[in-house]
Amino acid sequence: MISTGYKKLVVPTIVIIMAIALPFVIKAPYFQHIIIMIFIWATLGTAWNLLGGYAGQVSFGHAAFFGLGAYSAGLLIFHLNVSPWWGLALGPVISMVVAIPIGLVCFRLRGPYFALATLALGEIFRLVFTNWVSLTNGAQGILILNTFSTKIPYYFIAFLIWGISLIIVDRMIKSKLGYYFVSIREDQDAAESLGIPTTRYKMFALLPSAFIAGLVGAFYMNYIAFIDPHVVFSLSDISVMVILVVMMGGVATLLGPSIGAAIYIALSELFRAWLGSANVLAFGIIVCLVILFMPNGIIGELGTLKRLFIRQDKKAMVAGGN
Amino acid sequence: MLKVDNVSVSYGDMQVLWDVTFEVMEGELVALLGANGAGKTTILNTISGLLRPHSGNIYFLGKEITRIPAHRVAELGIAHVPEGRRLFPEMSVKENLEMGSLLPEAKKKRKETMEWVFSLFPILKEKQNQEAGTLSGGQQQMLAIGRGLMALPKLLMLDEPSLGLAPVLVNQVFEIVKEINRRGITVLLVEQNIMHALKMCTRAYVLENGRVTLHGIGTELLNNQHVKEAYLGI
Amino acid sequence: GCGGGTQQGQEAQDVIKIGVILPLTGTEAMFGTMEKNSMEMAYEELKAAGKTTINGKEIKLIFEDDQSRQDAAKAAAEKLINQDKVVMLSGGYSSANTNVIAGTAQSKGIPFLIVTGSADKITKQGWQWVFRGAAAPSSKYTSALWDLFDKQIKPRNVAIIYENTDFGTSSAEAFRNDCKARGIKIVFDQSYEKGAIDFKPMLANMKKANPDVVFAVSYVMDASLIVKQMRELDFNPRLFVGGAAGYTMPEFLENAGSAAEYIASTTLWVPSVTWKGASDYFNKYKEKYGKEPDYHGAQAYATMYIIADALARAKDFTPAGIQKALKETDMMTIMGPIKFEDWEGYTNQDRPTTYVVQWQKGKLEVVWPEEAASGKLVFPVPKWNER
Amino acid sequence: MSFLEVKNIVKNFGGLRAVNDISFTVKQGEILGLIGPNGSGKTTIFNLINGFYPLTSGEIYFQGRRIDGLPPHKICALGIGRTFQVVKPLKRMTVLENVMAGAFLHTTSISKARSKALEVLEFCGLYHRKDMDAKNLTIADRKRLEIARALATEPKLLLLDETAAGLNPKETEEAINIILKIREIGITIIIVEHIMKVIMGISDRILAISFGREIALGTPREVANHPEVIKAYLGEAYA
Amino acid sequence: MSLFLQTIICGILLGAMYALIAIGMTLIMGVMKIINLAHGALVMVGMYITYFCFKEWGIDPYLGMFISMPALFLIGCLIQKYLINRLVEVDSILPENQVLLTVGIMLVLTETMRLIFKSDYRSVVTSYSTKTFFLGDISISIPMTFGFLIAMILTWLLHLFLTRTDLGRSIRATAQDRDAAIYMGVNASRITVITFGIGSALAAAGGSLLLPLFYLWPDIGHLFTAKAFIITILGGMGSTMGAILGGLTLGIAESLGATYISMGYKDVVGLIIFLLVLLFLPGGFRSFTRR
Ligand SMILES: Nc1ncnc2c1ncn2[C@@H]1O[C@H](COP(=O)(O)OP(=O)(O)OP(=O)(O)O)[C@@H](O)[C@H]1O
Ligand SMILES: Nc1ncnc2c1ncn2[C@@H]1O[C@H](COP(=O)(O)OP(=O)(O)OP(=O)(O)O)[C@@H](O)[C@H]1O
Ligand SMILES: [Mg+2]
Ligand SMILES: [Mg+2]
Repeated sequence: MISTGYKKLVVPTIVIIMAIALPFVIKAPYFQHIIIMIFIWATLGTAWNLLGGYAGQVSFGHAAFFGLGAYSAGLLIFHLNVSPWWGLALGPVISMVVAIPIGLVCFRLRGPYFALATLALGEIFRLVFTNWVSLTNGAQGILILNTFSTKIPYYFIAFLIWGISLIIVDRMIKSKLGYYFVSIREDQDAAESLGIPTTRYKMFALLPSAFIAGLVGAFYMNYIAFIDPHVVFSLSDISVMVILVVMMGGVATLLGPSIGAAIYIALSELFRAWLGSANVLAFGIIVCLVILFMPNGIIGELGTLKRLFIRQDKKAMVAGGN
Repeated sequence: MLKVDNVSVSYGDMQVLWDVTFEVMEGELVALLGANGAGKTTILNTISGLLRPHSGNIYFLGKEITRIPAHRVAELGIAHVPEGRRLFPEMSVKENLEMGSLLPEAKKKRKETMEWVFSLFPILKEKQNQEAGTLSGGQQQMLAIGRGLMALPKLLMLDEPSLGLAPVLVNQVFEIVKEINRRGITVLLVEQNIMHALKMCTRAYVLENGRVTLHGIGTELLNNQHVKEAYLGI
Repeated sequence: GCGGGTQQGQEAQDVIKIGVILPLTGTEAMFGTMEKNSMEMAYEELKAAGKTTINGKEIKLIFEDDQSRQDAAKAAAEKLINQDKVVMLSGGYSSANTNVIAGTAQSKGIPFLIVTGSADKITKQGWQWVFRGAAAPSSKYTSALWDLFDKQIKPRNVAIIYENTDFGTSSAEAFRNDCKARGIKIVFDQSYEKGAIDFKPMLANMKKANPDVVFAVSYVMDASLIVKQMRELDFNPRLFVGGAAGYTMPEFLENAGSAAEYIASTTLWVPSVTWKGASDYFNKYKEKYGKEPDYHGAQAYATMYIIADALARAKDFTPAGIQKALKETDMMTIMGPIKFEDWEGYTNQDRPTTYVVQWQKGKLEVVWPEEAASGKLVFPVPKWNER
Repeated sequence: MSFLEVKNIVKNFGGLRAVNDISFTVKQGEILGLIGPNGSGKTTIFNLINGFYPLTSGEIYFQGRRIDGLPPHKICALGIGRTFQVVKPLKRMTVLENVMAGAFLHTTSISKARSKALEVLEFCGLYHRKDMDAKNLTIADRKRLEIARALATEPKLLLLDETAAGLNPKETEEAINIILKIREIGITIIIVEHIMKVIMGISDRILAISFGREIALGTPREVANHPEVIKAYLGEAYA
Repeated sequence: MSLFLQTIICGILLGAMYALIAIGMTLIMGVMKIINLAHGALVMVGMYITYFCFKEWGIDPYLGMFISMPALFLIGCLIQKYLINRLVEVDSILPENQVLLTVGIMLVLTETMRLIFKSDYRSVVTSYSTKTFFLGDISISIPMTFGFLIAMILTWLLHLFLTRTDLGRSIRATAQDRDAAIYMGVNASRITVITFGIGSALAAAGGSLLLPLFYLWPDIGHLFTAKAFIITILGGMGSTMGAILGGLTLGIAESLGATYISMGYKDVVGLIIFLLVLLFLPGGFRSFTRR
């Protein structure tokens, strides 16, 4: 028992030590920036994965939560002159609060209808934030000056947020919740008949997901230092891209979204720098290839870590059963 | 007419059929029996071309059909009423039947065949404009058989046609199968209702764990000790 | 922080690296491409004149695509500053991306010369490293128009329509405030989401309000649809003025066809302005790229000249040295005189020259200010059915 | 107070009246058989009891508590489990995990859910399949999985919808044994089945319906000899 | 009153334009259940082809349709055959990965067009582009009215095709149960290829008809995709007549919103109607026509 508990801690400890050392090894701020962007997308992907990958409720509107988080931070300074860092506390809460009615509405729908409803809601947020100028400053957006001139504080905050999101998701899927989420994904009627209150459990997946998305959104505001509705509520650049990130890395795997994020950011940066105006074309081709040849994402196809919690059970099972 | 020769099939790494060999003659009603998971459905799907054997050959009317695409098998005159019905749930009963008669010859006689099917299953006529997905289980089974008949096939393969039917219908379905056979359509029947199947068939094969272990005239097998013990529980 | 970049810049071998961030893909790519072409054209000219090598060091432009997205703009800025060790940044098309680049440049202490991004606030933050020369703050696009209104048109009431982007909203806001200051009644005031197929419900509503003058801020294709659909509705304000952007562009005329006639607009530049080199630039660009440029291209072209001028005067090629040289700029370009001054809360902002133009017989004529005019304003414009 | 009381329930699908004024009661510990021609409304009755469809009219009481109008998961939590005629395995989960999903109703501990699930799998004779992905099971095993999963929720009343369909006589024997074992541990059962050997052999009482209406209710012998049942359902062969 | 009538007329005609764009999608998404985020990009490619024919050879866009349609049919077939069909065979956790594939396709189509035609705005101006007639003081656009008629005709033809022909029925059957269709002798992969081809050709038709009224640049597809989605759901998945019903509803809702709320909020009005229909009329307007 002690030895397995000890072993369990080895890998995370190594990761944490490496992560702390990293910005002192990779000193170039540009690469630090890229790593921060990877953390941002990894966190957002992890959030989406909880709802979309595990619970099977594919949301095309996660930009709404991301954007709400970002605007919570932005509006604090814009209207109240309060440090946008408080957005890290406020943003997730607001996202979560807004997620409740969204969930109540959308969870009445299933499959593609759910996806389309979230898509519509995401767009409604973008339009309202664009047009409600007195509250949001409309399309002019909110501009702040970065708090820190070096990347290192941002790096650690992003790392922390990512870590928190992984821990939240990991804890959830390794508990009863995880089984319930996957049951709902696999067959909602069967789940209902097994006494699973599906709407409530979908909500249990949505709320943390919105929380994390709001958190990372608030961080985004602080880091990028400018937001407007068109960007943070974007359908194509946020809502769809986050699904792509998760699918590239591996749906319903703990680390898939993070791997997807690393690939997405690294590839799009490389392409942007090398390929000039053909960069988006190249990215599109890669997207097609990944989905065709790795339909369950990189981790999913590797098969080793596939549906992490399930495999672990099995190992434990064999040990316990014999 | 149909010859399955030393066929072996696997799902991934798991082999489920081992050198299965059997034959169906023109005009016969051959039953394929076996426990759950013995591989009966797998054989039918292999004949239909949905699965590829890794060894062995299948011949139909003297022609090798082992590796031709699935939709071409249907064109040669093999109709398959699959396990689990596999109807088109959002199409009406009538449209489902029409889907059964896509091939040119069947299409020519579509009207008459449909009348015939309706006379066999009057409930289908009544519900002809209802979506197939909202039929009850038994009604769906009738529709599936009806759809198979619409092709006016040379060989009709039925996978557990009595599954989920009320007793009155079970008898009726078997009567219909006999009737179909009497009209000159060769039938390959997979059935769990062993007593019934053995009584009506010309010959039968017993499949156990992916291998053919017994075959013979239906009524003879009915008296076979092994069959009695293993399947009839007598 | 910023120290690293500076030192690297000093010991740079024999090139002066300038980073230029423009949208080369995505929704704004059309303008980004035009601006890149114009800058390259200006560079060629400067090179031919031997002005791209200063003290043995050659100016090198590094273009980066911001994909019309601001996180990409941020990444591009980071890369240029930290990887490529540029000593100066330029570019910025949309206000959103310009904001992000400006913020990054300011916190890193790298001079940033804006090409187009026009949101007022960018140069209103007191940011010493951010310069806006060839581009005007969006609220100042209408300076000449107000002059014209005050002196000649004296409208009693106006209608405002604008796209709900940064540029549209801030232009409309400035215009609205100016109206209020003069007691002009605003009878209709609405924004729209760009990319609509049908503007008629809005236009029909506006027609009912019966304004003297319509002021519209639109991108090019919306602009042409709006005027065409005005004709379809037989809606006849006495004057229709666009707030720069769409209403002056060649594509506007091409698409709106005869409906463009008598449409007026404010603008920062037209090929027929009297500044030296303006028509040369226009003709040369058209010849080289087979397409007419508009004021965006001219901004980029002028910006390249401003950069070369500042570098030629810079004591050293450190960011600080360049910042100082930029601050002391006093030169003529095809966009008019350029000086970076602090005024009305702006920092390092050139005082723009604006014009009112009107489409007449398929050509853009400058109608205001009078000293630059190439034609006479037609006002009130004839009704659609009288043309 | 009866264990389950169904009072005058009606269900319309558009113009079709699938269940027409059915009433019956179930006593604790009994097995009630439900028979009727295909499409007579048996599955619909299950869907009404377990809350999948809202009633058009009527009332349903379970242990004295009115349950119509409650969502399916609440009804399950009250102690009514069911299987589906068209099986609904949780495909990308293993057999064990499928059953655990049911077992979690009464625990949040993974190890408790696991041991409960293993116990149920043993009981239903599915233990040897526990690590197989549910999507790879044969039909018969899927039906068994349906039962196991429902049992894992520890129901007081179990609704079995054609769980013996597609089984050969030998396997049917096994299925009967499982059902009887379920009854032995004190679970009340309503069973829908077309195989007479099963339904007649194990039911205490049988309710026969046709076109959504009751045509007979009584002991198996009474129902089997009821002329209307013979006409509508059994056919002359059974007479 | 006349403002109201003008708004309604505008809404109907706008709705017809939307319907034109959405007809292809009712086939691809409604019938085949492929959520195709590249739909707008296909419309866009169709428009570019029409534009090219006009610019190079002076072919009127209404005739250019007869070039863009076969061209898009071909492109659609290739996409289905070499991309989407390959996904059918793999087993993935979320069926939505097919959606992402279409995102990739959308990017590729858009950027390819950008490389060929640059990002410039293009438009085709014809003699009839802005022709109108007046009923009282209500203005009615002639090319839009024409588009309205074509939309009706195309929808009706598509409906007949799907319900009255074996090919049409095979398309629906394949969408509902691929293996079962194969049992019936349907060459399922060819059917899906043809279907996607027809859907793309219809998208091209919509694009060609819209071109004289509208304009064109590589990113225009996003706009169309969003509208087509809403319409397909409004009309009811799988219902061909739904394209018209959904298009008209959306058009009228947006126009009313633009007149009586604000042009900036017109899309919000459309989206809210969309949500309401999703929630309260799960089958879309098809629920009305069925019972
Ligand atoms: N898609 C599949 N993937 C993997 N294994 C499969 C698959 N389908 C069937 N099998 C396995 O192949 C074996 C034979 O199955 P098959 O369905 O042919 O049996 P059957 O005789 O038709 O049984 P039943 O009477 O239950 O219909 C079984 O062990 C089954 O688990
Ligand atoms: N969701 C639905 N919508 C419309 N009609 C339905 C629906 N579900 C069932 N029906 C109809 O209700 C009737 C009763 O169906 P039900 O499934 O309850 O029959 P059943 O008695 O279970 O039959 P079987 O023994 O064949 O399973 C049938 O006529 C069926 O067509
Ligand atoms: Mg089988
Ligand atoms: Mg039933």
